[in-house]
Amino acid sequence: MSNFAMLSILPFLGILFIIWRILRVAKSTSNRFNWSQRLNKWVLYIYVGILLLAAFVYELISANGDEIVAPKEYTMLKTENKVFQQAFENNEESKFDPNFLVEEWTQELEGDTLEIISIGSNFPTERLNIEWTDSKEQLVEVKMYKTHSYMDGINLGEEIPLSKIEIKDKQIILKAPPHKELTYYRFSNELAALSIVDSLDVREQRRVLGYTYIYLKVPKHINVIDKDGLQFY
Amino acid sequence: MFLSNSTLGEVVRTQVKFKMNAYLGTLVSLVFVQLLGLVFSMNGTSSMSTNINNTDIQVVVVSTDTVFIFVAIWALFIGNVITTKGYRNSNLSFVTNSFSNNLSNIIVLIMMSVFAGVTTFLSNNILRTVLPLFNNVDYVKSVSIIDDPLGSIINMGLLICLILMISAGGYLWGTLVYMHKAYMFLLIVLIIATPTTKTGQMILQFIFVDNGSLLFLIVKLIGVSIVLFVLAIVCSNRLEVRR
Amino acid sequence: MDLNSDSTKPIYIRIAEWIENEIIADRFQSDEKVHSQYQLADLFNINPATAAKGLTILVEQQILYKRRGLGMFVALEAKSMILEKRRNETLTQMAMELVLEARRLSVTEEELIQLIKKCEGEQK
Amino acid sequence: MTVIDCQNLKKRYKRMNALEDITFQLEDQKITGLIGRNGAGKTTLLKVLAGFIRESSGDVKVFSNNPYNNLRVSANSILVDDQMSFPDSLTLADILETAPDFYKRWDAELATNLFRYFRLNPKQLHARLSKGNKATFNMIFGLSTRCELTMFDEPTNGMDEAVRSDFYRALLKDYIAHPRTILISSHHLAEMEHLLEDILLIHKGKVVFHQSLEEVKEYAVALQGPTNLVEKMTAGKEILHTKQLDSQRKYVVIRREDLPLIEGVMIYPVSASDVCMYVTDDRKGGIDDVFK
Repeated sequence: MSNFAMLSILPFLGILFIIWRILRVAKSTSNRFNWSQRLNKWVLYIYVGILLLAAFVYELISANGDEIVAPKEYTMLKTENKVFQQAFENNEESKFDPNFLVEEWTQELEGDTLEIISIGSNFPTERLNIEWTDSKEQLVEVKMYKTHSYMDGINLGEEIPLSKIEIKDKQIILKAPPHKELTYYRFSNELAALSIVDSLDVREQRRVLGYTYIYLKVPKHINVIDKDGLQFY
Repeated sequence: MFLSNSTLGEVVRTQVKFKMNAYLGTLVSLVFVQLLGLVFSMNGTSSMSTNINNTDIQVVVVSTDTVFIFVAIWALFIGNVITTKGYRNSNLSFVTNSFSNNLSNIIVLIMMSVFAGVTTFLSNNILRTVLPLFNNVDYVKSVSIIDDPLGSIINMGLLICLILMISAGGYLWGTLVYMHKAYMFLLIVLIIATPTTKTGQMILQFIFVDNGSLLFLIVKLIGVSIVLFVLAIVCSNRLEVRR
Repeated sequence: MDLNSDSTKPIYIRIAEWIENEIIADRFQSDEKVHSQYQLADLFNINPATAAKGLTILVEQQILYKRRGLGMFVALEAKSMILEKRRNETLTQMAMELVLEARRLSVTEEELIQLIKKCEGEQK
Repeated sequence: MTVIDCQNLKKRYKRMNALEDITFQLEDQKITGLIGRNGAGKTTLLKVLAGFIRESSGDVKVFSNNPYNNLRVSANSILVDDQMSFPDSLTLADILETAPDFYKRWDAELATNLFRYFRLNPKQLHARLSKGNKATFNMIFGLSTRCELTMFDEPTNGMDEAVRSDFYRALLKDYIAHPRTILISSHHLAEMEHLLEDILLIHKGKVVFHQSLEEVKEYAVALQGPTNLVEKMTAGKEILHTKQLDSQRKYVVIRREDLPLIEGVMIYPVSASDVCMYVTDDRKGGIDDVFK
């Protein structure tokens, strides 16, 4: 702690010294120019005017997302995600929230093997679970779910592209969306430095990360090859 | 013989009016300091990133912190500079005594702190409007004054009190240095000692951390400011005003 | 205005002499108000207290008289009193100096009287 | 009424005593000259009276209050000196505008008229005035405050000849119109002698005398004549100053008293300025002794 404090104080002292010099120089130069009181007053009026105008203009600027202020709402979203994941892991399809359903279809397989392949990403971006059915047919039911993703009030669900699922003969190919970067700016009136512990908590609360879930219903006689280990077991 | 009787209140009021006028330049320097702080905070004060579905998401938070650091140093400087010889002597060309001089200085510092606190708080809005207009980045709707008026006022109050406390520290320091040059080193020792020693950390912890609410912190800051100002008054009452 | 630059005499005496001269020259008539100490101070660029002292001397010699709240006025017999005084004091003093100087220059009494007579004649 | 009352006033700095023992009283509405040599303690005395510095011991009262840190004294007195400074940000015009807030009897008309007469630039900053103009401005400021106790410390330093006589004239005119207690320190007694009513002469932190100007002028006489005659006349008397004019004649200044007229010895009056100089001179022979 002591070393860390020493290290953190040094740049501060540096800044202190630099600003100190700037203020000194500014003072001596302002003495040299006949910087009148009237000019001073105008600078201040204009500055305050700009500040107020900026506060007003900000209200008019359209922005992404709606700030969800209440932590309660985040808690609710988180619980919904959790409930879904638990049901997903336990293969309790009846408990799945229909709101999370993105796509569903049935596919007829030709052989009795099914290969699951994930491409486009080093790290699988989807979660997959298989329910074995007693059906003798060659039909595979595919359901894709997506849970809530919110970060600082933006509904990322709309911004983040979904994985693509292609089924070819004996293969299910999960194609991760192309790599993408999203940068958002958000503003805060608060002093983060003073309440650093608080704000980390607050920001953790404000983050709800969802996943793409793929639920397969596969007849028992079909052999599933899962090289990438996407499945929950 | 006719003697005009000036009460302390009257003298202090006149002096505050005079000093606010005379020190207008320091407020202009505040504007420049804030603008400098704004430039430095363009890249954000802190950021948080995560990855979902192969998409990197970064949220850059632009808070008032950077501007505040600049303003804090300004406050230290102003609290200090007001006690230096030039300012002292020019204050004493008009009716005054040591107490009224201190009192009016303190009131001026309070007024300047209020101005600095409010403008620091509002300065965030300049980035709010300028960044989206000129930068091609997405930004998130954030809490504005209208969304959370009470919180805004508390935050503003917090800024004001912090700035006031720092300027009070600068004022006490300046008064001590005016008494004896050796006190110059005291502050430097203090700056280094406070975060590195156990007691110093405990004091910092007591003031800044462990606060149930921001309001409680504000009360503490005001308390510390009062202590610093009283010390300055006590010290300078023993001081000859002009040498 | 300047007083005569005989700076060995104190200022207040010179002020008194100046007023006396004004009275002799009839610029102040009997029962006429003379300058106040402040007017004199302004006129001669001196401290009013010094001017007042000059006036006081004249009051003591009854050349001026005071009227409470109104100021100083020239006494009825002022002019003749001044002339009398000057004759007694100033002229005697000057004669004394003349005699001393004459002795120093080894001028005899005869010659001195001749000289005075000659001067009288020239003035006429 | 007594404006200033000092009893055994002492002021000690770290190593030296600036004021040893000052006792005097100043009545109101008089112009008093504070005379003394360099280092006599004039400035220190004025600063104590203005309340800028604190006395080390003794008793000092201005308007019956101890001036140090006293608002009443501060509101009714002003010390004009070359250390007067005003905020760098204010122009001369700004300063003149601010002053009436502090000094209730501020005479704005006098200030503006004098300001115009001396052709000062209202937009100029005080810190950047030339020495002479600064002195002029300070003087205008000091006069216009109309403070009951107005003190000037070497007010004419830096002023040119014309401004000096204008200053003394302005001071007198304003004093006549509004009598008040004025204390002027200077080492040029001769140039302001006509203004003064009293003289307070201090030397080495002590009051030498506090008398009216006329008394000072009659304080001493000078004798000049053959050395043996002059020495006989001044034997056993306090000699203030002596000077050997040539091998036969001597010039001696003694306290005034009735002296017999002696053939060959001239008796001269001694000007107030010379009296002050001789009285405060510890070396009776003056500078000539150095070159003996």
